[in-house]
Amino acid sequence: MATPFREVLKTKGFVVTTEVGPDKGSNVSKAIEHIGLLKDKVDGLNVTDNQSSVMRYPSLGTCLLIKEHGGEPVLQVTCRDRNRLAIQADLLFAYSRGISNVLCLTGDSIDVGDHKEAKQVFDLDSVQLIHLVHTLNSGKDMAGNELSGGIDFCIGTSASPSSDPLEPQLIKVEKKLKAGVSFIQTQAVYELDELKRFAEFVRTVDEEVKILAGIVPVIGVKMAAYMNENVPGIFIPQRLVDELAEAPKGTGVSKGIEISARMIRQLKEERVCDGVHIMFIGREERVPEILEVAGLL
Amino acid sequence: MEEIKQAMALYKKVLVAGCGTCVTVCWAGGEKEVGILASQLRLARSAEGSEIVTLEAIVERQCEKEMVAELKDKVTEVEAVLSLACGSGVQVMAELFEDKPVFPAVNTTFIGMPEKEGLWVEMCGACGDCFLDRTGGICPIVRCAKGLLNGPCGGTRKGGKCEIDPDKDCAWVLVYRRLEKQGRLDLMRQYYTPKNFRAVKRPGRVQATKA
Amino acid sequence: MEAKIGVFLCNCGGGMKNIDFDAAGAKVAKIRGVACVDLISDLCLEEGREKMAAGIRAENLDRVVVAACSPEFKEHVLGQVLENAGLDGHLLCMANIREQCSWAHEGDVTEKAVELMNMAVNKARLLQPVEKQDIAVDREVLVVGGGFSAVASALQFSRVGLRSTLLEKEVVLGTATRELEGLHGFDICSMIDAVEGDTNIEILTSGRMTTAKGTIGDFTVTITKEGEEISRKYGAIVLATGYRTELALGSGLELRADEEAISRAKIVSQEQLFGMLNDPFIDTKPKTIGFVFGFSDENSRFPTLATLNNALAAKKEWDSEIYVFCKDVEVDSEGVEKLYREARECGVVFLKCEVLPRIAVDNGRIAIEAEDVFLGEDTIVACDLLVAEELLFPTEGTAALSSLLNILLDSRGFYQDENVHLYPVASEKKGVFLVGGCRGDLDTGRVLTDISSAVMSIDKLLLSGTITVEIERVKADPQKCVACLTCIRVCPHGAIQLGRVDGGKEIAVIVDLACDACGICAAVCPAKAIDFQGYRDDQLLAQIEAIEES
Amino acid sequence: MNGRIIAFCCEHSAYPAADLAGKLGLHYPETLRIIRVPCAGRVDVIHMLRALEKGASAVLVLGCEDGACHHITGNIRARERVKHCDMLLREIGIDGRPVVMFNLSPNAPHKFVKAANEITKIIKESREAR
Repeated sequence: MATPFREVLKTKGFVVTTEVGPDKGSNVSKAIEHIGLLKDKVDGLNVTDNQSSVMRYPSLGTCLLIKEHGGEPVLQVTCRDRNRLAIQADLLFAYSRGISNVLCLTGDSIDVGDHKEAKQVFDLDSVQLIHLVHTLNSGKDMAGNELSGGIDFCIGTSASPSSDPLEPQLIKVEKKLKAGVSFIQTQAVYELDELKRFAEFVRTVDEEVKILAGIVPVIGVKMAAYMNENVPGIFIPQRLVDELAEAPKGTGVSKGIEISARMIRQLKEERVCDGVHIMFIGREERVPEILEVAGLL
Repeated sequence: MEEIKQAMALYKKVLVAGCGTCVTVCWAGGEKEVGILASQLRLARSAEGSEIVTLEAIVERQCEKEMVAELKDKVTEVEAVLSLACGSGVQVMAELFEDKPVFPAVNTTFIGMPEKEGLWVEMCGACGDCFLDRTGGICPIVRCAKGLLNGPCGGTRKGGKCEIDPDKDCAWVLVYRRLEKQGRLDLMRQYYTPKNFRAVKRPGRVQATKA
Repeated sequence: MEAKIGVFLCNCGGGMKNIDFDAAGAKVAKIRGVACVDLISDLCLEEGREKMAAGIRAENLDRVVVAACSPEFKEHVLGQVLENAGLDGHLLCMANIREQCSWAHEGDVTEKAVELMNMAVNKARLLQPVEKQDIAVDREVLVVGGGFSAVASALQFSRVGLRSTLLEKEVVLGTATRELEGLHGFDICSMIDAVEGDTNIEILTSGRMTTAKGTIGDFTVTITKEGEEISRKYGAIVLATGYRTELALGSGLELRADEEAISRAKIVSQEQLFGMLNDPFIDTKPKTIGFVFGFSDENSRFPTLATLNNALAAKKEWDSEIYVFCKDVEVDSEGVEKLYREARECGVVFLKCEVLPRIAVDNGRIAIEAEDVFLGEDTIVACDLLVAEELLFPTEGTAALSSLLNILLDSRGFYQDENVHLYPVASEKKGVFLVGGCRGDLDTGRVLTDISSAVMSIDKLLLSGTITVEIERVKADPQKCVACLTCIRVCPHGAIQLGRVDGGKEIAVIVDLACDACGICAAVCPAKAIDFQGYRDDQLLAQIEAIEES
Repeated sequence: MNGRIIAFCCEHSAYPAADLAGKLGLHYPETLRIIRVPCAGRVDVIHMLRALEKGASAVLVLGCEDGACHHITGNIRARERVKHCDMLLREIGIDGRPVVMFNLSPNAPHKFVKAANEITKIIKESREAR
């Protein structure tokens, strides 16, 4: 049995989590394969919730698989697809089946996904969602009714330390912290200083909260350019782009892994944050390689 | 237009009815647009080798029964009505002339204001639970792509633009800048509980209490 | 009541042989509403026009169609014929059967001529008279600026008997101009003296325009002067707000940062060079001088003129060696060809280059390097002084004034001429004129031409104290107008305002005095509320319908 | 269709250019019918559509050159409207009856004739294609 994530956060010096991205379809064999590969190498496995507004196998279902296979799941919940009734019901179900970690997110806009004509929900926003989990934890639902059988989630949320302008983002982070979270997973960061400044800010509001730096390996110049151009809140500095450009053809992935591992080492050595959250979308099988190069295995 | 063309395919004589108020102002259903749509219909028909007779009319406010009633004679003459009014105008027309099919010719999209000549932007979602006092007069319900109440999402683009469209401003960055200018950023730091999205029970109905 | 239309055909004294006028006349006579058809062969002569007037009276016509040459030539004269015969001039419609029919095609075009007449008759049936009125105008002119163009304009206004106000933002007139006068060859001090002694000219210094309302003949302007608000009425406004220049350093013509500090003083403007030339105490006279100009696509002749004058003076005063690097020497102003020849004769060297020269510091001097297109090789000249190209910019208040007066700026930020070819000194707002540097003109000769044409136009407008205006030729129907503000936002002449007619609801009101009759408002109106007599929707459509009948 | 081409001509540019073409004896198709307007900006979509309804095989809108419009924005607005009209026609599947804008100056009779010839050619080609 895996150690509960809440315990890990309290006791472990440097926490490592990663992601399992569900497939489109009911065939879960690939997910199970990834779970088997990663569950003992990391402290928690996040499952995305219709990531980028693209419909997939549910986060809840994949979390159950993780639980069944002996891993520690982190349920991602966005506000895009479910109103307050559906979210509460899902959380009750999740907890009843042993899932006890939740990451509260706003969710991408419907417009970026594959069902562009769908009705957006956003009945709640991420701050309200955090409050909602606390309400459930206290044994009541949002309308104030008593629950039979309480719940007790370990709550996390996300943040974008590279946003421009940053100030409105920080105000939002402050609200999330005040609502009460145990950990923050950041958007992918590539500049150490940026993360340092962000961590400093977080510490002024909440000394306890654990900060997990987002790590997304960049595997080529094109991907870097695309991300800089199109993915909000991400900034890949030119020196990394140059480094990628110099890598011999065909070694982009290894180079990306090397850069990420180097970043992780630095974060750990300089104690910038309390851990990392590695997102290697579509290449989950190579996550162990990053951990190995970073000296985390 | 294809939709309108198909809807009109069964008829030989129709009334194209505009509205003289809001849709005139926003270039969607005034006398000018009525004339153009009618002409387009006739041309389309003649290109197919058939014919259609169009009557044209403008109602001062198509959401007012008394005003729409003035069209009675014209409506009697035709087989169907094509209305260029907003959704409520179309429904008043349909209610008043129950025996005639009434077709909408415009898709009513939002309550907005003109930013410059020919460009309108959505400003109000008619939610019935106004939030503007807390956001420096910028509505996050409709001007934020996600209608968030407690600050921007993580998708804000460089320079404070929206995740879904770099041409649109992030409403929360606008709120931030305005409140900062007014020295009222504490309003943004406050936590706002989930919104009452049922402040207006649909279908909406408002009874004036004054006089 | 159906209109009684008379059609007058003119065969241009036999100048339209490919039209059978008898046959055409017979066909036209059958068109609905045509009461009479007359063939007159000499409508451009007095006798012909008298016959036409007599015809109008005899048949008691109320609409007239003339099928003849292009309306561009005779429409206004023939309109007068109608007026003389007791009809409004707007009740005339012409069919252009000469330039656009007979002369444009070979072979018999009788049928086309008939069709054109049919179009004209169709339109004539719907014509309506337009009332005229004399509107009193203010005869004072506001001149904004205090430099050469402004002062010269005020003096000219005084000469034609118009009073003017000079509005200058600085404490005294001619602040910036004093440094330029030698270079430009005028004497601003004595001009200012003349202005100060002129009772027709009022001087308001330290003043700024804060609001401007109204239209041609009737502007109300508020001016803030030393904290005090003054409100004045003017018939016309002249903007003479000048220009400023910057050395065009950058995009190639620049020194490296480390060289910059020591050698920057060796790069000067034409104005600075002129100052040095007139400084009796100058310590070292530059042995070699390089001029660079003509690479920034400025439209002005001034750089050529200044270079020639300065080069000749430097030769004479200092006996310097002089090299001129330029794209083109523009000698098409008066006397410049002669200056150029003089310069060559006394040893000034001209090098024609297509691209901007590069400069660098060489042993404390400035080396100019460029490819001479005639020699086809790189030339390097080391100079003690470089007179660099200057870029032209509008003065700082230009944008603010343009938004006050609601006039456009061009891509460089200067005021936009209404039409570069036809009305260069008019802005697109009637009654607001532009002269001198603020529209990019720098050389004195051209500025004086600007001023004369502006003064002439304004004199013509204001001298009689009234302007004859067509009333309600373009008009918004108060019943149909929904006050959507579209026309107000699109009117290129700022001639439409929100107002009330007879105390009714707010609607678009077209100011007859300011309207230039373009019809853009009538086209954009979403309520089709704006009628433009002569080009009403139904009048245009009547012409179109004529092609169906044929 | 009666084969007529309706040409809305701005009185500051195209109309005098057409006059000049006649004066110089430059020939263009007889099917052209000129309607004089004070500015290309006066011509609205409905005028173009009605011309086609009345059987015209094409519509020309002729205005001043860019940056030289007597009424500043008239020619630009006219071009937008021509574009809009073209879109409306495509919506209802009408092609081969072009609505086209040209810009010319009053002293450009050759450009006027070229516009007239060009549109005639377009009509002819699309007729042959069908």
